[in-house]
Amino acid sequence: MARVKFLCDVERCIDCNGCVVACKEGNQVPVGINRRRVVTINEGRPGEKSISVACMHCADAPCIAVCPVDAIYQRDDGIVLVNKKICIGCGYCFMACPFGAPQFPGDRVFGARGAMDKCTFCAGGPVKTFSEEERRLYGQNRIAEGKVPLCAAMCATKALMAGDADIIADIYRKRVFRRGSGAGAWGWDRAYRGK
Amino acid sequence: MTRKKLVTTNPSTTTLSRVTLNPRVARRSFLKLSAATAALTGAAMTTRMTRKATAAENQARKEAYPGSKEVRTICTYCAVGCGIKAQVQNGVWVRQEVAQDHPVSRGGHCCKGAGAIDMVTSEKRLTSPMKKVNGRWQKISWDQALDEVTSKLLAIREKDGPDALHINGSAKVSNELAYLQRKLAAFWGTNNIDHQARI
Amino acid sequence: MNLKNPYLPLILWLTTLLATLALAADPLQLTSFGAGPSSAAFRDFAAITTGDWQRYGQLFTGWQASLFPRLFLLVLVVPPALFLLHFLVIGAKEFDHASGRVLFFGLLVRIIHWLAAASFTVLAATGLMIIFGRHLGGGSLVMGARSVHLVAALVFTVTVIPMFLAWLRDMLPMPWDLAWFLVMGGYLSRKKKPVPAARFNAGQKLWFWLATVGGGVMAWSGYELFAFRAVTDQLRLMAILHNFLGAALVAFFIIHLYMSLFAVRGSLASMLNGYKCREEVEILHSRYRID
Amino acid sequence: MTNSLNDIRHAKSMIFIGSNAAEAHPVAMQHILHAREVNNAPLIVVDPRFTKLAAKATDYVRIRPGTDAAFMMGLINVIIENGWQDKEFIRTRVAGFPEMAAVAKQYTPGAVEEITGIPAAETVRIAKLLADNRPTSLTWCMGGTQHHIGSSITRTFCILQLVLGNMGKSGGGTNIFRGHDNVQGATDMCVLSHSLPAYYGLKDGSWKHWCRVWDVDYEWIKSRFKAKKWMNSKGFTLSRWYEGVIQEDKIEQYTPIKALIQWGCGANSNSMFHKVRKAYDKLDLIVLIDPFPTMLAAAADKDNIYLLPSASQYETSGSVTSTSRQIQWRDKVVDPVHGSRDDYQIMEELVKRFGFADKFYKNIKKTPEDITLELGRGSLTIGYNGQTPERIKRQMANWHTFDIDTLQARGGPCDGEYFGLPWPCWTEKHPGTPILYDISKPVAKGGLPVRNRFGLEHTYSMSGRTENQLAAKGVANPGSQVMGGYPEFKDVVPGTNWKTDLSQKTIKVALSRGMAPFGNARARCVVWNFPDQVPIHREPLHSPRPDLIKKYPTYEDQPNQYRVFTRFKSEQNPELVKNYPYVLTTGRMVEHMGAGAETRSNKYLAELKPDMYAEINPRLANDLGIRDGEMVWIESPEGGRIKVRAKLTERVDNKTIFLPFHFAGFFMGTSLRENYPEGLVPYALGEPGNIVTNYGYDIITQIQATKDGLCRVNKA
Repeated sequence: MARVKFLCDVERCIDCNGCVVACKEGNQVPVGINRRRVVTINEGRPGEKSISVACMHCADAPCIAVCPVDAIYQRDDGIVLVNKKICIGCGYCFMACPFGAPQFPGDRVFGARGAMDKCTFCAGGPVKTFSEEERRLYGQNRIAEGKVPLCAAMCATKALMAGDADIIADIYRKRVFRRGSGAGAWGWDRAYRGK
Repeated sequence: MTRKKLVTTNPSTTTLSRVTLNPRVARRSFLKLSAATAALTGAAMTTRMTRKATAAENQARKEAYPGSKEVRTICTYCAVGCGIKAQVQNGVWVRQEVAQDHPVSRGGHCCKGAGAIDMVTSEKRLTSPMKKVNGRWQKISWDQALDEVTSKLLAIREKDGPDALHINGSAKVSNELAYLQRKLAAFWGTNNIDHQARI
Repeated sequence: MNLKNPYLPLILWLTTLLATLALAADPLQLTSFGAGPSSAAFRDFAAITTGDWQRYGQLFTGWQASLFPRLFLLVLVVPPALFLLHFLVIGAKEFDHASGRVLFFGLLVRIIHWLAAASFTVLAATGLMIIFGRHLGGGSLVMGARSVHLVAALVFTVTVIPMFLAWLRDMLPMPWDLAWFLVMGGYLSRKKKPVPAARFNAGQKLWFWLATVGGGVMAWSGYELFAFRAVTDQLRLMAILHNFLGAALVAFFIIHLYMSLFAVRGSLASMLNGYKCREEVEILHSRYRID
Repeated sequence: MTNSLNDIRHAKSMIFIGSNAAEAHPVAMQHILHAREVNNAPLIVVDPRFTKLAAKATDYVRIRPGTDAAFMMGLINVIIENGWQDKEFIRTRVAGFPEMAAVAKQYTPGAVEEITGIPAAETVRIAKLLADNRPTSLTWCMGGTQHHIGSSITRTFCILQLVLGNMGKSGGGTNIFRGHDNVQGATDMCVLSHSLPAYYGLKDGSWKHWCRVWDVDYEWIKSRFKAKKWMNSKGFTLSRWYEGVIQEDKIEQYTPIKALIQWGCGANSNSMFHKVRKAYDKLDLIVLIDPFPTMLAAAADKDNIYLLPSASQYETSGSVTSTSRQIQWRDKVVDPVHGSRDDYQIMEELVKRFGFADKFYKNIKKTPEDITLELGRGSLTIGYNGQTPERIKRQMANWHTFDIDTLQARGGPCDGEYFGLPWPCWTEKHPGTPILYDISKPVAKGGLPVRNRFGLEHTYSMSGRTENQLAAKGVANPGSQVMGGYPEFKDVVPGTNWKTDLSQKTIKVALSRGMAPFGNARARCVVWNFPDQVPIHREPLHSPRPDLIKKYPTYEDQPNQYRVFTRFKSEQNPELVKNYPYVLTTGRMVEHMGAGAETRSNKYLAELKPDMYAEINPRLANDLGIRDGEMVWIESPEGGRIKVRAKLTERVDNKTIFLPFHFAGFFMGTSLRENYPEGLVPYALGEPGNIVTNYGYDIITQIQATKDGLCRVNKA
């Protein structure tokens, strides 16, 4: 079965942070938790490039492998989700993640970490779909509505794409061909490795 | 090692009805998703795919926010004029939806527009007319505020003439209100009116 | 209150073997980026987001995914099994209580010992709960264990310092410790033949150093993991350190338990009332000068 | 914009000068990057600062602030020298070309290098790039306008496009990206002190026209003014209204300003904001109408201020005009929240109490649709009459039927219409004009010639040459009954012309003849009623190059510019640079908007950019002993000083300091946190960059010169 992927086109990302706020506002993510963020290198110099990073929903996701309580799981369509009721906030997934995706609210006693929060691909979580609880714990469940994640949908320059891996790979390939130069999509070799 | 875990996905959650990780639900939504994705990119197939997705969307939207309606409006930040689809349930703006078929923005937003809903939900909005009394802000009623303001303005007009008033109008209101602002100055009897286009 | 460690080389060897296996089996292999102008930037992005993932992230992932749980399982299963064998074949050492009593542990030392022991037990138990959390279903139970682990760590860190100071002098390595190792502390025979040891034998010394210095390292790495402020690569190394050291500590903890509860009769009592029987001291701590 | 954002998709090259679209207009970038990728169009960015847009450019040119006119004239000169100009376009549709060329000749690449700092070879290379890749889309923003020669600079942009023949062409045009969401519409409605709505001006005829539209007696309106003189004279502007209060420069009005209504306008976007604050304290009455307590609420210290909470624009409806001249309907999402009232309600309450509600609302029963109709009825100059509320709303409901490349609806209820019915939209059947001055299409289908506004012929004082101002023979829109230039339509209904005929018969007759109501003329390179007939470079008022002031001096002082004495020559002091050695320029960041009252009150945006900063080149910082993140004092010649964090970056060169202007809540080192109403302090506070922006105003428009001031920097 086909799977979903994220793709961020480095030549198009303009560091406008639209994806970041789209995610936060749409899922009511608390301040301090960054499910998605934009990273810029060579700021203010020729060669300045930006990229929007969140959970890539890897094939063979390292976070799933290291989770000591099996709180993280992967759906058939490749979306990696965390069960916040099982997660113990140990932080191992963050250390395993090649993209720095897992986030932890410091809202427990002594400021200890609470359950992990990360990009859900706007697919909610393992509670009743569209329920108030789902919205509170995980945010929107747009996938169940047949919609793409907010970040990609609201990307100003269409740098960030989300959805069926084949389709977005196709679009990116066309762009690269038109430019006459380019490269593989950032993070894909690490996140998906041809899967 | 992850394959193994896929199978051992937490059993307690799969028993719930209508759960996202139910593979059946996931698969059904996936087909719709791929259509919506292509629409976002402005590729050649855009319009065709969008229409398909829109039909499916309308069906699904009812489920997420039952009884909600969609209002099409325009972002209030810059002059690009990005489209916004506002989802309104029982008179409350519950969600900012993506106007991916808007011909200029194609659903795109910068960080300001992506949080446009905050303009209405913000905790920092003024909630009542206020005036400053002895250096402190004091809440007053609308009637009191308007009465005091207008009588003071009329007194100034009487004493110093209409040009003793300056109006700084706005580039952030509708054409209609901007027009009324200019008209107000004309009816008041002054040309001392200007707005952000000057700076 | 004695210690034997024929299993140490075995554990080390197994560790290395498992680590090698885990890495070899790890599918998260390093792959190179494609060529082109964008790709030149890719490595820089990666460095900013997650540090040197290929070096430390991959290592951590591989070990955490397969090595550590197995290692801890090994630690929990193998030593007790061997001890069971030892208990059945050689049996416990018993000493003549009629030979008289020697005050071996002062009151303060005993209080400190038991505080440390209690907090350490909680640490080990909650630590193991986290490691094997999946079998407990995760959630609030294991999350609670994490909180208890934190509190116990604070108690342990406080008590381990006076313990270290109190026993430091007697725990310094001596030449005869080597001889003690050669005869395996005399535990492999039923004969009561004096073994070369003063107040503490070489095994006990090992345990002491591991528990105090190792405990300190555990506290430090644990704090880093709790604070979560260090760069990701450092966190990864801390987690690896915490796990390996944790496994070693648990292993020694089990040995310590066996020795004090089963292998040497009266050992537990001696830590409660402070007295050992004279014969035991003469045999197992032959170089200890009884005043 | 003469074209539209989507039309940039057809550009073969793009030049952005004084525009940072990646931060100020991020969504426009999808069309810009499309042109770059698909057309392989060079993206040239000319800016003093290596902006985020420059990061996406193919060619970046660093320019000294305020010297854009010199660079443009240099490009024009190179183009003409090499014969790259569009000769046919110039022959048929441009006026005053030889006079302009004679001036441009002085701007050799060498002279341009001396003024702008751009290497001579670079000027030649960019000129060649533009000549080889036509059409070029040219974009500017406030970086082009906020200078004392802003009006000249923008004219050089237009002339460049005329010379290259890029006007009236898809993929070409002068595309000013405008700032606020409805600044185009508010400008069209002339919330401006020098004109009545739709650029009718302030002459008697204009007043009479609008009185007819309003259906009020002209004499009554006249009686509202102190004297007729004040009716026809330009009022104070936003940039200098406070001088009407503090009178540091002499004012030309019978009374100082005593009261201020600040309605939907941030406070700290004025240059020399510390002087504006002085005015707040001297006013008898301040009425602030805004959804958020702006800097005005915090900066006004006296008991003379009222805050009226207006609803946001999502809680009311109306039409808005985007930068592409597209009129969209912004529908009401929810009722006004938090006890606020929408602007129409507030207006009605005010007008009622002022006692002229019956006259004011004579034609207006249904808000806002009747207002749309009334303003459309009167705004004939710019063709706002075809955009009825029904048509706009129908487009909103069917926006998916518009093609992304042409912006024309394909089928559906809006078939053939252009998105937003871009003005001029002459009739209720007209599809809108997507590209201004495009004569490849019939006028009724969205084509448009150049307006005949300045007579039929003119004798240039510069050369003594007389030139016909109408377009040449054979040049007109397809289907035009006159194939060539023709004057504007008048006396179709006797005594009126196309812009005063409220029956709109004149317009319909013109369209039926395939012609534009306003004639078919030439675009002027020489504006004989401006101080500089052909735009030239003049050194910024506060120039870092005293050696150039003599060669390129500023204008004479203006005793009565918008009712206030405005210094030019007397302000240009060559010694100033000794004490204020660094150039100060300001700009936007993507996370905040304007004066920032809205965005700094948004927790997510405040989280992204919580701090005010000054961008300083690491080389300069090292010379001054300033380290990254340290606090510095920035001081202006006018006595403004701000304490901000130093951000070391190579975005700016080592002679320039850059400040974002969105912050407020601090004032010259002290926090005004306590002055906000309780609980309404924005999440992000900072020093307003505009406290240190310098004196200086455009000679024509009085726009403030915030981009090329001087300052000094000290470690705090």
